[in-house]
Amino acid sequence: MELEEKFQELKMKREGAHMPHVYYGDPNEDFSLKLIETLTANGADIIEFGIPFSDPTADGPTFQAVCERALENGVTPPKCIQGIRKVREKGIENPIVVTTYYNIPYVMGIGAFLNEIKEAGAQAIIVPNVPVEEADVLLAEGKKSGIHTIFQIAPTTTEDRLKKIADIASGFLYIINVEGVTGARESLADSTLKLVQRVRRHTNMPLLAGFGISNRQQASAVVATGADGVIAGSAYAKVYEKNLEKPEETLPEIARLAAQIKQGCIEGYRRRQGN
Amino acid sequence: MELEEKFQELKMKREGAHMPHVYYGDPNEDFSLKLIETLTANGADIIEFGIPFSDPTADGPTFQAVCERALENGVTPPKCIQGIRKVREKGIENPIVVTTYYNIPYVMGIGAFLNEIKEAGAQAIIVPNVPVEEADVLLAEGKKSGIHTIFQIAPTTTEDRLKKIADIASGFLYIINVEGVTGARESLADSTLKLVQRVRRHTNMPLLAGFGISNRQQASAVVATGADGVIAGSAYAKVYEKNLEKPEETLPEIARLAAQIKQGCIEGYRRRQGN
Amino acid sequence: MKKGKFGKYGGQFVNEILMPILIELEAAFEKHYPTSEFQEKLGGLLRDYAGRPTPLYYARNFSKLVGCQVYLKREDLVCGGSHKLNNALGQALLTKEMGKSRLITETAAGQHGLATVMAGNVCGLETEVFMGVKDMKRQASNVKRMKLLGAKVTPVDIGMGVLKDAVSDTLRKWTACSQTTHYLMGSTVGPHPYPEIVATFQSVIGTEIKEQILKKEDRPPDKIVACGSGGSNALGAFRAFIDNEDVKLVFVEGGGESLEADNSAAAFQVGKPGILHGAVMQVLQDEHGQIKPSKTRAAGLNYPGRGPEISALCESGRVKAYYAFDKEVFEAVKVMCRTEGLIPALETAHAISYMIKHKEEFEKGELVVLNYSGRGDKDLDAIMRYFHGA
Amino acid sequence: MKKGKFGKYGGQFVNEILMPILIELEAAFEKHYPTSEFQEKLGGLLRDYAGRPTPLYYARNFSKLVGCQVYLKREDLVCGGSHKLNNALGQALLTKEMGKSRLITETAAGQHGLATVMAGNVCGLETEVFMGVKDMKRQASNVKRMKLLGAKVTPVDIGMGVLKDAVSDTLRKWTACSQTTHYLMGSTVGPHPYPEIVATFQSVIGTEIKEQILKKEDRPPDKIVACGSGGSNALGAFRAFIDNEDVKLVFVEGGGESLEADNSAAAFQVGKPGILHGAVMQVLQDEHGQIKPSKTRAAGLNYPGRGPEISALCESGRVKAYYAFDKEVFEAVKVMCRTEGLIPALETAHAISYMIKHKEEFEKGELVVLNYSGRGDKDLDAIMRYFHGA
Ligand SMILES: Cc1ncc(COP(=O)(O)O)c(C=O)c1O
Ligand SMILES: Cc1ncc(COP(=O)(O)O)c(C=O)c1O
Repeated sequence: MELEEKFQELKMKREGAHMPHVYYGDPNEDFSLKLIETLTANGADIIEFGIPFSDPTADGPTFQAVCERALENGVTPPKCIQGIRKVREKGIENPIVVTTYYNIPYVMGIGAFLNEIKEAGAQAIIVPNVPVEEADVLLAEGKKSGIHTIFQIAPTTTEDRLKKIADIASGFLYIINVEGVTGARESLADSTLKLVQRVRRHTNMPLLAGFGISNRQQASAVVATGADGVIAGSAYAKVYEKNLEKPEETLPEIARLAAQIKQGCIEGYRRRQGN
Repeated sequence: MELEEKFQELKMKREGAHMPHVYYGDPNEDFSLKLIETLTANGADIIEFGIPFSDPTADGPTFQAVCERALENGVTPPKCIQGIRKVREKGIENPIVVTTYYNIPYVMGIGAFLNEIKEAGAQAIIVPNVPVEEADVLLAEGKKSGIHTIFQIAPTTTEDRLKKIADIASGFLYIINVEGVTGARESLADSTLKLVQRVRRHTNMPLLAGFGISNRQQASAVVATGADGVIAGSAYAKVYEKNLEKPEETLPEIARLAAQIKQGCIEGYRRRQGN
Repeated sequence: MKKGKFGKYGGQFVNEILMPILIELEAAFEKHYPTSEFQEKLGGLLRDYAGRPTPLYYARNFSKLVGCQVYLKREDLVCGGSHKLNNALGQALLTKEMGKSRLITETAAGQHGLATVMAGNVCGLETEVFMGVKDMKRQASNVKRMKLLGAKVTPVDIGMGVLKDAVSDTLRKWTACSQTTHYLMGSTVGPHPYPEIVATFQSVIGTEIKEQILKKEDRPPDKIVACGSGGSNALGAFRAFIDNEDVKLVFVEGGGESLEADNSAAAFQVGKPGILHGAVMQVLQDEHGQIKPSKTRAAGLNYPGRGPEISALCESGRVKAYYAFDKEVFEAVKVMCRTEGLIPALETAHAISYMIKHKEEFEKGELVVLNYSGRGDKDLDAIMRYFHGA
Repeated sequence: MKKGKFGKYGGQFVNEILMPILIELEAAFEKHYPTSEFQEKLGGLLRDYAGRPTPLYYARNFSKLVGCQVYLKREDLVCGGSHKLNNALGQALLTKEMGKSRLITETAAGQHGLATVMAGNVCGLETEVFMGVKDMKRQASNVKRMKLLGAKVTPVDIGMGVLKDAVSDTLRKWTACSQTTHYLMGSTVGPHPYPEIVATFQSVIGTEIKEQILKKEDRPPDKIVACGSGGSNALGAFRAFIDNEDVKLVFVEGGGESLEADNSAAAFQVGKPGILHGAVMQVLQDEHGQIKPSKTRAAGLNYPGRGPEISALCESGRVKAYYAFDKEVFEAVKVMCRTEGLIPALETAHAISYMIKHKEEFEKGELVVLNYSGRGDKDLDAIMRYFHGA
């Protein structure tokens, strides 16, 4: 399913989108597949499919540990791409957004990499260490292979840059809630809400807000102010990392958390519309 | 007894002089007195009576330890001067040459110090850290109080200086056998012999050679080349320091050593005169 | 060429959070650096606080040993013991101009961390230094120095607990405080404008060399040798001579134990172009682009990437890249100790080792400037352990 | 006044063995020092090896703290980390001129020992350094440095195993090898001509201060403050100003724990004139003239005697003598760390402490030059232990 379709569908259903972020291969590939299955079965609309990198500078301690474990277990980019295929083979049709750091596609060749993930079944890519200034190749090759390049917008982003980013973005925009790295946080700053409103003035593109979201209230609040959905990642990893020996045992808890966050997305959407 | 008398007497007896060097108060005053008694009873002609100093820079390890022990035991310059009196009270009439470092008389006042030792019974003073250049006060005050100032001559002494020293010296000259500090040595360098001959050209004053003399052979050799006697110090300390608990037990060994060194002085004198 | 690009190298591969901060930094640098006011302040601190100009010392005994004329550019005499302060003072002043109140940075050998605290204190800025736990052990004395000077030293225990990890973590921390805090990058690495800023502040080295060697020898040197990792001391020394092709430029990186397996830091030998910490660089990595840890006994060379500018210069052949193995490096330390009475930093000893290893090749009249980047006090224990055990 | 005498102080109170050597030394100094050849060699080494001139740094933050204008004369930037090399290079060159092949010396803080080995290596002379066993422990890192540089470091375990004992032993050893070996005296102590030679070689400090302060402030300083024991860094800084009575001169010695009992090194407070190590000096001693050991945490000030020249200058009132207690000294270290990013040597911190303690007395415009004699790297462990225990 294409991203546009998904957002259309959610609009019809009057729901905010929930995009969980999963780094593939932690603690093993099998679990990652089950995790994705559980998430989609419990309200995940889009899957952010992370390819682990050795130096994930935009990620907090939880995802750093995730990447480190996955790499130690021998996960490689080709195995990850294979993983996308497996998701599709399971019949999961939700849009897949690949996330990785730029050196991974750079080394394989940007075009080749995008073709491969497209072919495996992905719809878009997020490269957190590629700002608009460095995005020419990614955009050009993305266009060729039909992969959306997702850009991020941060509290520090100036009006100037906001406009530039909005101009070239496709798929959706990734709103970084806080100044910092990925990771679950207790409370969300007002600044997120202001940022969503600020971005909204420049674009009608769907806005997904991420960094620091770990519960229903946060999801609801963020969507209520105008975001079209939320991204939650470390929050899920924090659940299964407590039981790395048998992570499957944590899937019911993850299911409940996903359902709640999705519930927040729905509530928030309806609050925004005033009912 | 005055030094002149003693040298006259020895000349008559056709003997080289033996001057043992004792630092007073090691390991206690009583022993020092007994030591001096033993030495004079076994051929010592002149007593070099050392007043311990905290930083005896012309002394080797043996005498450094001697000074350290004596000071730790509470020996002071006034006690040492009292010690000279005690030697005289014992009826010992040999000339006494006081040795100390310059700070001791400097602090008491040079004149006062020399008067005191004179009064206690000493005939001369050796201050190893006062070269001719710094000897004006010592010489003047010595003259006033009737204390000979003894100067040293070393292998490094130039002809120029030799002459200067010979000119102002009185009592006798102290020939430093080796470049170095006090302390018993295995063998004596040829340089000593050469030095004695060199000095002889400048003066008829008695020459006592010291530093490194520890046995009869050395004493004999040094006197044979023209010295009028030898000084031995560390050699005796090395005997009694082996038994500091009961140093009196070493007195017989010291007696034997003193007698032998004196014997060397006698032999040397006669060898020099060719019979 | 685009600003911040050196051929295929360089760029600004950072998170959107940091982009506005980098743009602000670039603008501030371009605005303030050329002003006479800034130049005066910086010049004054370099002269009176850091001790510049550093001497160009003709090393008579060492020259005899290697068979040519070797001058040492004495960056070891810079306050703190290495070239690092040249850059730290510049950036600290810039931080003041930007109205920020804090400095953060990372450090491996501790030299840059030290320089940052010193510059911070002089300029009235708070300092926090991130340091890999392994490096904190290896360079314990510099940790003490930094703490004594009042820096907060924050251990980084992710990854291998070395410089690469500390840089990653500092970048992360920076995203959370970039409005009030300047990341004082310590070498010619990181996203634009850092490589340019650092090289500019360090180029005082080469400017001085140029003037000094002309005065002493009436001609430019035949060769300049510098050790390096990110490349800041090397570029500092090279930049004034890059246009003069007669001056050969030699860059010596950390060979580690051997070039095999993961026992080296020689990115020009066993690395390839890749993206790390905000820029395209020559970098140690596996076939899939996962960055590999580097290994060398010289903490200050223990980084898997070579900065963009030095990467480009080596690729074009303008700079020749060599390496020295740990063993050779320790021997080089000893040689410098004995010939010239100077204990070099292990990093600097890489350049010295190059001279010793290639001594058969030098011509008698050849004029070599060795950029003597730092003193070895920080490495004293490692050196003693190497030679005397325990 | 007689050569080598400073009022009642000075002289040549040594064994006859050494007198000819001292005469030879004096002659060699008088013959070679004034020649342009010697001046050129020495000037070259001071400039290119030692890193002179050292800066005169206006310490803005520290000035604010003490309420007047303080310039630091940065002898900490001299190669090796203190002023000691100024003298060591001069005497090493002189040794070459005299045709001798070896240097011996003693050291307490290790700074002078280090300077001697460095100078020795540069001039191709062997070096042996005598060091009290207690000092070897306290200044372990400098022992490592000296050994690494190739010096023979000989422990002295007589007496208290500190500097006084090491000087005594070096004098003894010297009597046995003075024909081939020069005793490179490290401070303005010992028999003539040493105090004169050392002060002359160190006077480069004050000559530079004079020029630098005129350039910066267009007038001489109101006051010069220096720490000291033998007095070499102080005299080095003072000499150029002694004739100008408007320049007040302050000498700060080691107060130790307290002035009572044997817990101090403050010879101007609790000593009196006496003869030690070849000269009449102000010296710690008991009523009978036995020299007393000194006590201070600053190894380089831990000597019972004040050199003849500084003794005379303090007696005449030209120089004012102060002291600082260990506790105050450690606090002064911290103040300098925090205000200016510099870790001073414990010795130097005595002068800093004087400034802090007397801050109420300074006038706002008062111009003070603090002779910043050395850096604190050698004292790092002691300082950390003081503030953080263990
Ligand atoms: C003395 C010294 N030299 C060289 C380096 C390497 O850094 P760069 O390549 O930036 O000069 C360091 C880094 O810490 C260093 O301390
Ligand atoms: C840094 C420093 N300052 C001062 C001194 C004291 O020596 P002087 O009185 O000769 O300057 C020393 C002696 O080691 C020292 O290392």
